[in-house]
Amino acid sequence: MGAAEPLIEVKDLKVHFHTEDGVARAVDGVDFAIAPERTLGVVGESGCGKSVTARAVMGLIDAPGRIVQGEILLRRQSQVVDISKLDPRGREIRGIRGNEIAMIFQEPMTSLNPVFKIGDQIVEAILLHDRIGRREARERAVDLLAAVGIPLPRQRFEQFPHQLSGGMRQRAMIAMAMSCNPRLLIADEPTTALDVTIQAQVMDLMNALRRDFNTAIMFITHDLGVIAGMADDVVVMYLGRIVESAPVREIFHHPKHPYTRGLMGSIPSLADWGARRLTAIEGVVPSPFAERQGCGFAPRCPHAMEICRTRDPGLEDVAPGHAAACFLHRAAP
Amino acid sequence: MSTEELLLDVRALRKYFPVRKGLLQRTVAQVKAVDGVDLAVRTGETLGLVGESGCGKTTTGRAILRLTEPTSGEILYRGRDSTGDPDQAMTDVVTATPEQMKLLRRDMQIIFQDPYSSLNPRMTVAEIVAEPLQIQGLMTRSEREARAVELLGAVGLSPDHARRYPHEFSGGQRQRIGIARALALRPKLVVADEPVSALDVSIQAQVINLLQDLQEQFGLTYLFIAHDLSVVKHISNRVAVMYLGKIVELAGTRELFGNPKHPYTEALMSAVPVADPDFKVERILLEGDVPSPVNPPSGCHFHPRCRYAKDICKVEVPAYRAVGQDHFASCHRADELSLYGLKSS
Amino acid sequence: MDFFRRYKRDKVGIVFGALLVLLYAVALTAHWITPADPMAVNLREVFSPPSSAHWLGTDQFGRDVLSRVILATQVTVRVTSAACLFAVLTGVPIGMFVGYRGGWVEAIAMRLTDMLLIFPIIMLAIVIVVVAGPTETGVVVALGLAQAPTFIRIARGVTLAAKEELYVEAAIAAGSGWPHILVRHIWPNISTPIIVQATLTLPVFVLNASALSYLGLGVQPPTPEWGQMLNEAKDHLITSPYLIVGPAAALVVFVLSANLVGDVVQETLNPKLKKRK
Amino acid sequence: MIRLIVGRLLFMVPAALLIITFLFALFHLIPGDPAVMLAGDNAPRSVVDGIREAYGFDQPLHIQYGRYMAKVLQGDLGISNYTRDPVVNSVIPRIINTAQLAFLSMLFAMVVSLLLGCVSAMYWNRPLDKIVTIVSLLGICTPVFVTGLLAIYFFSIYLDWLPISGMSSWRHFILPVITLGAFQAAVLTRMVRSCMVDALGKDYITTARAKGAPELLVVFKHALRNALLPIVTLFGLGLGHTLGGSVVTETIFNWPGLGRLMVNSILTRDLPITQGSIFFFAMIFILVNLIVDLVYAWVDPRIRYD
Repeated sequence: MGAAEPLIEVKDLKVHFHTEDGVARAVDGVDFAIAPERTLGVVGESGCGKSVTARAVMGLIDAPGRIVQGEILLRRQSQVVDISKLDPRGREIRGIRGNEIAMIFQEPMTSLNPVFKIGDQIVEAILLHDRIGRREARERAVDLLAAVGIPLPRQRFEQFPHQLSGGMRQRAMIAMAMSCNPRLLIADEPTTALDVTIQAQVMDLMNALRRDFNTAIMFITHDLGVIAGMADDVVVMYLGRIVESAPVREIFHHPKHPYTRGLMGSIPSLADWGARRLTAIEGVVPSPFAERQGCGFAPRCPHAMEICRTRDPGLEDVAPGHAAACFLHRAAP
Repeated sequence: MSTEELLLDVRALRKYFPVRKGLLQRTVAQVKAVDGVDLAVRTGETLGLVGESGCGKTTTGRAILRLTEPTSGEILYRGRDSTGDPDQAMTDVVTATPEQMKLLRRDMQIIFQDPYSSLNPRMTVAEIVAEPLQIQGLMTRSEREARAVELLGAVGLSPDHARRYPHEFSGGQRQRIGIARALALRPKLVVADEPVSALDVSIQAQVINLLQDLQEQFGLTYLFIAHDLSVVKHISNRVAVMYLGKIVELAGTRELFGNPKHPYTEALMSAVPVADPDFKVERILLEGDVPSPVNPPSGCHFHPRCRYAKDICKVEVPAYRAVGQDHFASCHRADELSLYGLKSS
Repeated sequence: MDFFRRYKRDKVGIVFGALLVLLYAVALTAHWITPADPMAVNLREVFSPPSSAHWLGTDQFGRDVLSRVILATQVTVRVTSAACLFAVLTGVPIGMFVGYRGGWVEAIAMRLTDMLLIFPIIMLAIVIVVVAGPTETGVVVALGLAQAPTFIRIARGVTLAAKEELYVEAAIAAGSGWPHILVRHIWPNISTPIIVQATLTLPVFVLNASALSYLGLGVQPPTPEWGQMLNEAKDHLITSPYLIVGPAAALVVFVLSANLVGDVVQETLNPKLKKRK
Repeated sequence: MIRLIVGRLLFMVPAALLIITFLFALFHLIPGDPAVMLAGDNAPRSVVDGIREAYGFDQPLHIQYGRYMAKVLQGDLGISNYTRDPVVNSVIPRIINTAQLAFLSMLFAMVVSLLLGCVSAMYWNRPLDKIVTIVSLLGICTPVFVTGLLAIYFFSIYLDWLPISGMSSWRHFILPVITLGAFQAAVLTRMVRSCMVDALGKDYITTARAKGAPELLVVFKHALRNALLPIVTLFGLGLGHTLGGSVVTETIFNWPGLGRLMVNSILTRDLPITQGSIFFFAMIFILVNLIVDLVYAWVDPRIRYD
């Protein structure tokens, strides 16, 4: 995908949750790579494993979850680190978190610590990674608040999260995430909790930051519209696996996997004038505890064939830079 | 528009929530959730009511069904009068006696947003669906059960689901159960309060299609409340846009989206992300946040965020008036502005 | 029945549940299983240390301590069950009414309840004993009333939450009146938290009942009660320390079992809590 | 913030009036002639009549109430049936003794529970956490009078290290303080742990970890600072319960405090002393509650800055 030297490369990642009810295969064999300065959109419905994948890249998988297989390779100038092998509480991963890879979350209401001032939370993020004085860090924090479009940054610095609106809090979160110039920003549904006019503001801001900071972004969302407006490349996830991956234009204009097509047919679009009927995907998402047999989408797929129920299609190229996990697009096996 | 086709005529509806404090529960402020809404719903149509969180759209829906007591205004419903005759006269829901109200409720039902809290976890699906009939004292027990099974079929569930409990169902299936319950009394008007926004994308489409099918099958009229402009555009015949407790614009769907007359509508449309990387719209970014409904701005509530605002907008409340064929808006400059709409292809 | 199936998954719950059942069985059959008459004074056999004849020894009146501990189990079970029932029967209706009524009635009632809740149970109980008198009935009334605010709070909370449920709203939208809603939707919701709270409060009742008796404000001699037995044993601590073993062990085991069973019942009825524990 | 303080202080007035009303009601709630109760069972007829006159027990209720209220507001809670001293004189010194015991115990309980609770939450579901959980469970299941008796037997009788009763030197403090404090520590450890586990599950903790904050900073800055909000309330309640527990502890160790005074007065039917101790206990609880509310408001920026 894109440039030759990816910034981060995830190989055959599996994250399982061992619970009383069984083993939930939240992420069940995922491969993707993000090149520097590119934005990868990860799209899928709830429970598809997109957020867990993001947390795995941050090294933030907590019990009862566990990375059971795979590699998460972060490429630096001279060496490559496998994040999946680091101690999740250790020094090395802490040097990466917030510094090389930063993250913002869905709920701006609960992601900021309610008892500390906005500014102090950003200063903390800076001082954790940069050996600079407190005063200098303060100045940088104020600059960051201004950079993310928060009016009166010096006053906002002194305020507590509850004194800011949802959109402002998400801006503050972004300022905090950008504070150490990360090479990769993971955005986990950052606009989902926001109203549509505020969502537009935040998307606009993120697009601007992407240009100014040259940061690669892993943008997770369930909203195809947001993906279309943000991403360079797109992966579509279903039941813990990637079912399709391609550059953004390619995937929207030539979707190959029946699930991707189903998703696109499911959403009404403002651009659409005909009173067409939505092409809903039948059935429900299967339980993540169930043992997988063949293609995970086969039970809901209108094109499912015999082979789909018995064999796993695996993600294979269907066009240059465009891969799909579907037997429909293969020469007869 | 001729009055015969009106099913519901809401006039100057207001709902203020008092903010109380202290032991004596003194009222210290008013949240003006709904602040003078005029809305007419025609028989057989789907009227979309769209707006951002806190604009009062849900309260409007709940006040129409008197799930919350309106502070003032009229809600005229064409239906039975107190004697139960299908009279042509309009009954005011707001002043209806409890007996009248109980009869009116047979005609007006609601579908909720949250498919989890809307079903009592301790009742079977059949009990849930038949509960409105039981409350209204209609039919015998076995007839009610038969009706429940029939309704489950109509919403795409199977009869053997009837004896199960809600927790055995997924969000989409639960929403179907809620829809079946709403239809149990064979209502004419259904207020659908964000019926798909808690659901996954692929399930949303199932429920939207189902709602459309049921409308045809049962001759329903929908007041469809949502924050998602695309969904509203898809399902509605006419659309009303709400901002800070007031309707700022109302028109037929094509007219509203193709030829908006209120700057807020324009901004809202341009903010919606479209699932097409080549679909370029002129982005009109609204500045700032929605002001508090406790203390709304003077004049036109929208003026602090409006890029077309002039001095008059700060002082004078714009009238909600006809600005075109079956097109209403409350903007001082509605006639002079040429706003950006979606081109119809 | 689902309850027992899930309860059985918890080993701690099984062991201490069995222990609690055993203690209740002892309480119910106390009159038949005491090895000696717990009231029989025998001045020739005072302060005899534990022996095969008197497993836990005899007290200052030569009474068999084991028999008294067994009878005290019955007294404790009787007193605490009655007090618990008393608290539920006074607290729950008030809480439900206040929660359903709302407005200033609720505001004032909850202010009063909050005020009572800042006083420790034992204090409220002592004050009520001043009025009700230091008798078994007095203890029941005192502990029941002192614990009632807790149940008022919970019943009101659940009623308020149930009022907000959308399925209640759906019932209103269908034309339902309050009787239907109370019976059909609110009552079923209230029973579980009340059962949970009652099980969780049981050990508190036991501790406070014995504390009152220890202070001499509860069950009066010669009726045996663990706290009261310990109070008497204290005077002979230097010469006959074994006197405290029986009542102390019985008390601690009872409270421990009740506590653990309460925890497991709560988790079983409310599985979400398990994850946090 | 100042409005809050004033508001809470004003709240004490109706609370105090309510308590005085209750004390007045005691005269008529307790079976028997209130004048005899005040005078004591063996008082001569003339004394009883004098009291009946002074309190107006032969007058209508509202006049009795008015007189009693006036007396209490002037600081007159009556005189003891036995010592014939004004109640206030015998109660005030006892308050100080009780306060010493309660505050030292609470201090002990606070330190222990904060430490154990945090550590336990940090090592959630691991062996250390399980040990702490079991020990604290045993602690809350062992009433103060059992711990107290065991401690007296072991430390005072068997080892002969510490005095059994009284409060004449610092060595007298050790057993009562630890007996009372240990029970509270056990109760509070469980609660602190659950508050901390709660706080550690919040989104802002993930944010802190995502910043690259080390675990100690996450636990002791981000989580503890938030958990402190419920913990302040718990400690306030804990202080109340410690005062309640002091009644029993004082009886065990013959501590000359308010609790023992109250219990003895009930046992000896010395009503004025009972009323006096109830009154002062109640005022202490309300005061403690007030302080807790203020500390809470001070700790929570959402209250402080609104």
